[in-house]
Amino acid sequence: MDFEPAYTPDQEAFRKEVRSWLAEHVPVVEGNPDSDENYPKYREFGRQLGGRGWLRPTAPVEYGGGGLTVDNAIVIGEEIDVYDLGLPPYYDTGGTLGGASILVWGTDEQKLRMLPPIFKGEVVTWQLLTGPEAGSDLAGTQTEAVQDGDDYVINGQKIYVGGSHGADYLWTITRTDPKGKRHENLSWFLIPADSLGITINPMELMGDGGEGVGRSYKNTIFFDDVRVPASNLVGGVNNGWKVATTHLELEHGSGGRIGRNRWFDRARQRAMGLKKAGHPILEDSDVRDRLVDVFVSTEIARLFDLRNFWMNRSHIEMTYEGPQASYFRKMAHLATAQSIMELVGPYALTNDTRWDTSGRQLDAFMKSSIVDLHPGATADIQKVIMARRIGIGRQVKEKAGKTVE
Amino acid sequence: MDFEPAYTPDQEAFRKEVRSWLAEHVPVVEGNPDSDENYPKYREFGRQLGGRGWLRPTAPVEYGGGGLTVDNAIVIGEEIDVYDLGLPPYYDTGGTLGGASILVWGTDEQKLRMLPPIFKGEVVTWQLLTGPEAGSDLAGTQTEAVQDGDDYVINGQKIYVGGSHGADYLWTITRTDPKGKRHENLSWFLIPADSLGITINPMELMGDGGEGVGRSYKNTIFFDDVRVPASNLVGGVNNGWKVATTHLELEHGSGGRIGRNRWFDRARQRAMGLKKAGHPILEDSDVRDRLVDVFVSTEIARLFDLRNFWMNRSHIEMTYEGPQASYFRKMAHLATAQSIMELVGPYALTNDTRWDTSGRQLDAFMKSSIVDLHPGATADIQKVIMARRIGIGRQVKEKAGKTVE
Amino acid sequence: MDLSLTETQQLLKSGVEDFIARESPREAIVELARTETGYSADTWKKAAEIGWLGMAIPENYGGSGSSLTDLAVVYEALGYGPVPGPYFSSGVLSAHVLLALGDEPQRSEYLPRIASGEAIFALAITEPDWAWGVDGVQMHVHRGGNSYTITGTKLFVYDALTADYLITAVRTGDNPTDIGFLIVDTKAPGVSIRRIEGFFTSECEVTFDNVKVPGDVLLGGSAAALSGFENALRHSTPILCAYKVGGAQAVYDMSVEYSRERVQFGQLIGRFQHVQNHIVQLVNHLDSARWTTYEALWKIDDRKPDQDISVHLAKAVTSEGFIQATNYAHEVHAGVGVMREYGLSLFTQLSRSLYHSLGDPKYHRRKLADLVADYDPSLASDGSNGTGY
Amino acid sequence: MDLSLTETQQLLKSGVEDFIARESPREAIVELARTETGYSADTWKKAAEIGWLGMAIPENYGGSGSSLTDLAVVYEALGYGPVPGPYFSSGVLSAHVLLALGDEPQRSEYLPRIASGEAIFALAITEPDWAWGVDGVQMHVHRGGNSYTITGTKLFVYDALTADYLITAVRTGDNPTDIGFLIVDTKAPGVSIRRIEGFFTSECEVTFDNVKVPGDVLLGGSAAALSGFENALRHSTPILCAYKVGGAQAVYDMSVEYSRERVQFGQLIGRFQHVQNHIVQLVNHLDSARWTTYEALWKIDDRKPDQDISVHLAKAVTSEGFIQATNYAHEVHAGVGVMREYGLSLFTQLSRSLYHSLGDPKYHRRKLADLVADYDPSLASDGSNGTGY
Repeated sequence: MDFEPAYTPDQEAFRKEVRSWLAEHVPVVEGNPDSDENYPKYREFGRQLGGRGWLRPTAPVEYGGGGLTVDNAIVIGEEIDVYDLGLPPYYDTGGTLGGASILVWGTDEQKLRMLPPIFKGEVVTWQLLTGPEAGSDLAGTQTEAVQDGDDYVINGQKIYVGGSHGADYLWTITRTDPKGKRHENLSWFLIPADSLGITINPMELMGDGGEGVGRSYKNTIFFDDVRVPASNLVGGVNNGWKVATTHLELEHGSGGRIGRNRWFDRARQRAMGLKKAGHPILEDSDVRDRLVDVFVSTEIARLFDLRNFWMNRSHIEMTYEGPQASYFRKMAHLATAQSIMELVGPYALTNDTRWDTSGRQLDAFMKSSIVDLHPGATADIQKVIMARRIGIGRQVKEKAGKTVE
Repeated sequence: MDFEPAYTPDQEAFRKEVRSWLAEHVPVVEGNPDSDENYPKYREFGRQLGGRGWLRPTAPVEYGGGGLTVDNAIVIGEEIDVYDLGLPPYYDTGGTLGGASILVWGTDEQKLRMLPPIFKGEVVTWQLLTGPEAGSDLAGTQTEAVQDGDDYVINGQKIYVGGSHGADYLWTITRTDPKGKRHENLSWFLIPADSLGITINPMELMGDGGEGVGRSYKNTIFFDDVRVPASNLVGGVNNGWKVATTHLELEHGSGGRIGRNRWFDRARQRAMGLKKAGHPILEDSDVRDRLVDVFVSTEIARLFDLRNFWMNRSHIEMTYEGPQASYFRKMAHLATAQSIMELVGPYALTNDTRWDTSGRQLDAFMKSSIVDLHPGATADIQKVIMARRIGIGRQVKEKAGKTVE
Repeated sequence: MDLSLTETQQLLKSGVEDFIARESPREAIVELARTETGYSADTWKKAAEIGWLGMAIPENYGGSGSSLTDLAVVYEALGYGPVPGPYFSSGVLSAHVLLALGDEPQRSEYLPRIASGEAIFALAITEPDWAWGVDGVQMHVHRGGNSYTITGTKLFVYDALTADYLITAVRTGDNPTDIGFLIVDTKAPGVSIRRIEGFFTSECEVTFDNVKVPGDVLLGGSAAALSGFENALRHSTPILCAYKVGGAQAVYDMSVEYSRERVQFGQLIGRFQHVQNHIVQLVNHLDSARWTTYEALWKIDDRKPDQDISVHLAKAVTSEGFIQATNYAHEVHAGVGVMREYGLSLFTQLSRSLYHSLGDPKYHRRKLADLVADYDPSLASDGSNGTGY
Repeated sequence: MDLSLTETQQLLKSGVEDFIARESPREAIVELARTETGYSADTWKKAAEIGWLGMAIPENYGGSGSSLTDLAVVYEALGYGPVPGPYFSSGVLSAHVLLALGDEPQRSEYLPRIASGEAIFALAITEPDWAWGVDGVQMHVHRGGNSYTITGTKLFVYDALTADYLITAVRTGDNPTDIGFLIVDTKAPGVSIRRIEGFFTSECEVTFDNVKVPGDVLLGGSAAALSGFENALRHSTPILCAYKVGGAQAVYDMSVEYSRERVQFGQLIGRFQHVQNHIVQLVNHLDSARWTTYEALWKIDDRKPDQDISVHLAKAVTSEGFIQATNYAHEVHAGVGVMREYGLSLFTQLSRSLYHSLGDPKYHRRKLADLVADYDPSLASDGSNGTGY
């Protein structure tokens, strides 16, 4: 067994190149990275990464990726991780998941047309997975697309979409055969965000600021007779559920990651600054116990992700591992948030400029640990999928979705 | 609100009578109360209690009970509780639950014939609820009773029955209409244990001693063409499920109790005798934390039982409270067993004459906290019943079974 | 034994519930959370008129001297709202502290104004070196002529922004019992108060910059005073618990209701055992909070032994239970639960914000350990009841 | 990066599994639990012939000097049985202690006999004042002429009943580091050993009554020796973890299998989400135990930094996880699970019995706290990998 990536001299040389390039290009910002002031800097940094092919390092060059090996991609990931950033360095999960779906299910023409803008960081893409009537039950979507000549006309509503800085493309799953069998009546579309008939309204979620809408938010999107060219239908008519299984699988954690245990670091850093009745709280055995709680559960989450990363990259057949990592992380974060609240006291609950020293991380985590229980399939759904994949109460195990071409 | 029973001067006088009678009659034994040597002493004590009507204090005198008020019954319960005993002071849940069923569903003739021996402590009665094919699913029993003249002929098998000292009567639910609808094809029988065709074999369960069968055990009972008079069918032909709801309800905790928090006492007592590297472990804050875990969860269990006792005796309509108390206690005991194991260390795992000072209580609890997850409906089933009674996902709430005439 | 409310309490309960449904429905509460003060002064006035703010205050000081159980009936309903505002801080906590520590002129001056709702009080104990209780008080007071001078920061002070007076704990010397309480007018020069940003509800930062406080307003300052302060906490804590029980009840009702409405995969979600499990765990936390709280109320009202055991137990159980109740409710509701307008997140936020108020569960569990680890039931119980430990 | 076993390890694994299926099937293990010694001397001999008892011992002492991961492959399969016997006590723990602390003559005398299975060793550390580790050692040794004399009791000593020699920790002075280890022949006059009754598997009471031990068998007795002892524990603990991982895997397999067979209410029980939930939680505990253990093995085999962090993490996680795994399995199995002949309760008993072995989770979590609370990743990590904390 070997838990570390091994690097050749070439890769170590590549690491130096990446490191020095990043040192020059990573934006230096203060305060909330998602603020109106700071977001454009990260957006621009993303374009620069895309220009070098480092935004989607392993994607083929012809589609706008870097065409790099997995090992070099890991090097980039590790180096950007030093800055506490990921790829892309802003909210674009629609591009990550949608890009994977197009890569697996698109025609050559679609790949050449759709992927380069995404992979080069020229556009931001949102995924639209949840409808007011269909939350966990994606296949039960009420959004409809009806063919009309060379176009489809889409009507419906999606919620919990995107972030606070707009998008260039949207993708979603629509019902294209209202009378068809479940899972065989859906189609997958890439939709320009500026199409006529699209209305985007901010939604207020828990923890968004008191006055108006705060820091980062989600949106409700209405489709009123939105026309989309039929050439933007990916994966074939009424084959949308299969396309969805690709991004659902990735969203459920099957991609894995090589990560650090950030929440432990953050909790410890915050605790280091605090005293209780004159003594550093880190000397208190209760505080240390909670810190170990954080350490243990986030280390296990890290190991599950690492295992999934290895399985995914080694093309080992996965079953329950993706949703397991996702479920475990959701529950571990909920418990970790409480441990942090116990260990640093009320300081966990503030992003006040004077009293918070965590860069707003802890306060945001108190909310996100709850909000994140649901997106990408709820914790309950992850358990349901695990049970099917394990084969609990059934001889035939359900197979995982296809995540590579 | 008043969490204590209130006593009249008459009741306090009655308490004195009970207290002095008990001081004279409670057997003084050493070691395991269920041993072949000690059990007969408790059995005899039960007969003496029964002779005074104190074994089933509130049951009508004509049926062998004491005809006492609830308050006087509480007095008896409290006084016998001082000796860490209950009513009856040995294993006879078949009499407790079966007696209640007969009282609710029996004809006058049946009550006069069947109840006095039970309520006077003359006989020991076992309930037979579990078959090899039907554990939680009592209504799915495979045991059959076929009418033949004035008798029914019973065939089948029951498991996890009784204890280690035999019984005089058995009762069970049988299928009397193989083609009938679920819940409408069962009948309830009281069966003399010495009937021809009954075979009783001990079962070995977890934690029974290493050589042969240990301390107290359960049995497998086989019925081979066992003839039972039709007059022993209680509650009407094919009406057995309704009879069962009475004892199931009581078994599920709806009767409640006024109890003390014994496991806290036992854990603390054991811890008081121990040192760790020379220091009393009770001074260790980790040990105290675990002790508080035990205290908190067993206090809540006590309060749930107390609430149920009050609701039951005050004839307040109960819904989910019975199974809640049962579910909570099962899970609380499982957690409490682990807390005790953490707080007294390996000493929790021994009933060794030299190294155990808990009177075998802790070691037995390590096993019983697991074994008890299942009888009287599993923890899962208790949750299912709670959900129906609360009305989760349904407008019409399921009603609780009838526990009083 | 009778675990039900009296008929009068039942009437009180439905009266309070009707009032809240009329004056402060959930939609209005969602809107209040956006405002600067975070509560409705109008509702406050009406509540004062009905007499809620005087319930903890004896009749001779303009209150009604109600039992704790009566008080809890009101606060459970407020928690169900959850009606925001300095009700508890002023009408319960500060009232109890003034009653316990004030001399006759102080009581006569302030208690009637608390009862009438005219003056709002809050309690400022905790400081940047956060720890609950007087052990955490490090701010020294300086006596100068006929007044005291204080400089320093009190942190995480609930309801300070809306208070007219802060009962402020200060250190009068270096001995553990050298703790006094000053009544500080929030409009006095040198006092600045601001709400702290974050997931909090009403926690504030209070800064004192050479604030001069007239010399006759120091409460306590002795071991006996500290014991009075503890008594005030003993009587206030179960009321805060009742407020949380009300919150947990609301969260439970919302979850059961939603389980009967929301359809996914062609079924009411409440038919899925995963969802059932969340609600079962929720009601177990709710009922644990409820009955530990009720027993504490009863013990104090009926002057039973072992009050502190029950108070610490109730506080530890309700603080943890309220958080767990909201977590399970979020699992039931998924996305809808985090939409601000739906209202569930009001309770989520409250459960976190109040977690540390009057001491977090760890604090109360350690106190409990001190009381029960060496407990001898024969010393406290009367030997005839079944509630000995 | 490659988290799979090597081809050789795969072969080893299937070899061990075949052997156990043939020599020690579950039914036989259920029967063994009734016997006085609790294990099969016949299986022991065959295992020794294959070489399992020498895997932790270098070739020059008659072993095969295998990697820890190889060793873990064997012990995971033994835990799956769960094959009982002093395999771990003798072939791993005692072998590692002798290797770390023995001088050349001692190693040469004892290690080949351990490897051949001819001599069985066990480690006697803990005493009636129970605490894991050398801090708990209070039994003093008396030097007299050319021998040592010991009197006292060692308690909860795993496998003492079947051992030929006990490596016995004694106090040689009053300083914390004054700890030595005597090799005591269990047949020496004054040694009495009996198994302790209860839910234990192989825990024994060992009484020494003026036992004389020849003077050349004291291992260690210095700070350096203690560090060697710690190193022996560092190398042994992940093997015990692997044994528990095997046990948890067995319990998982039994539960999944049962979920596919047992029908209740007209359905396979595995179709009920409550049952699914138990198995999901079970596999989460299993995989947590597995991957923390594997990372610890890798770190030691590959001489990576932060070995102790991973060892303490693995031990805390596997001890707790094994207990939880059995609890969930019992919820899946209900009544059948507590029938002795079914075999599930073998694991239940083992999970409790081994909970305290080599330190309970609290012990390891506190050690972990000491290592991570003030951890500076720049000091330990090579700066290029992603596994810094």
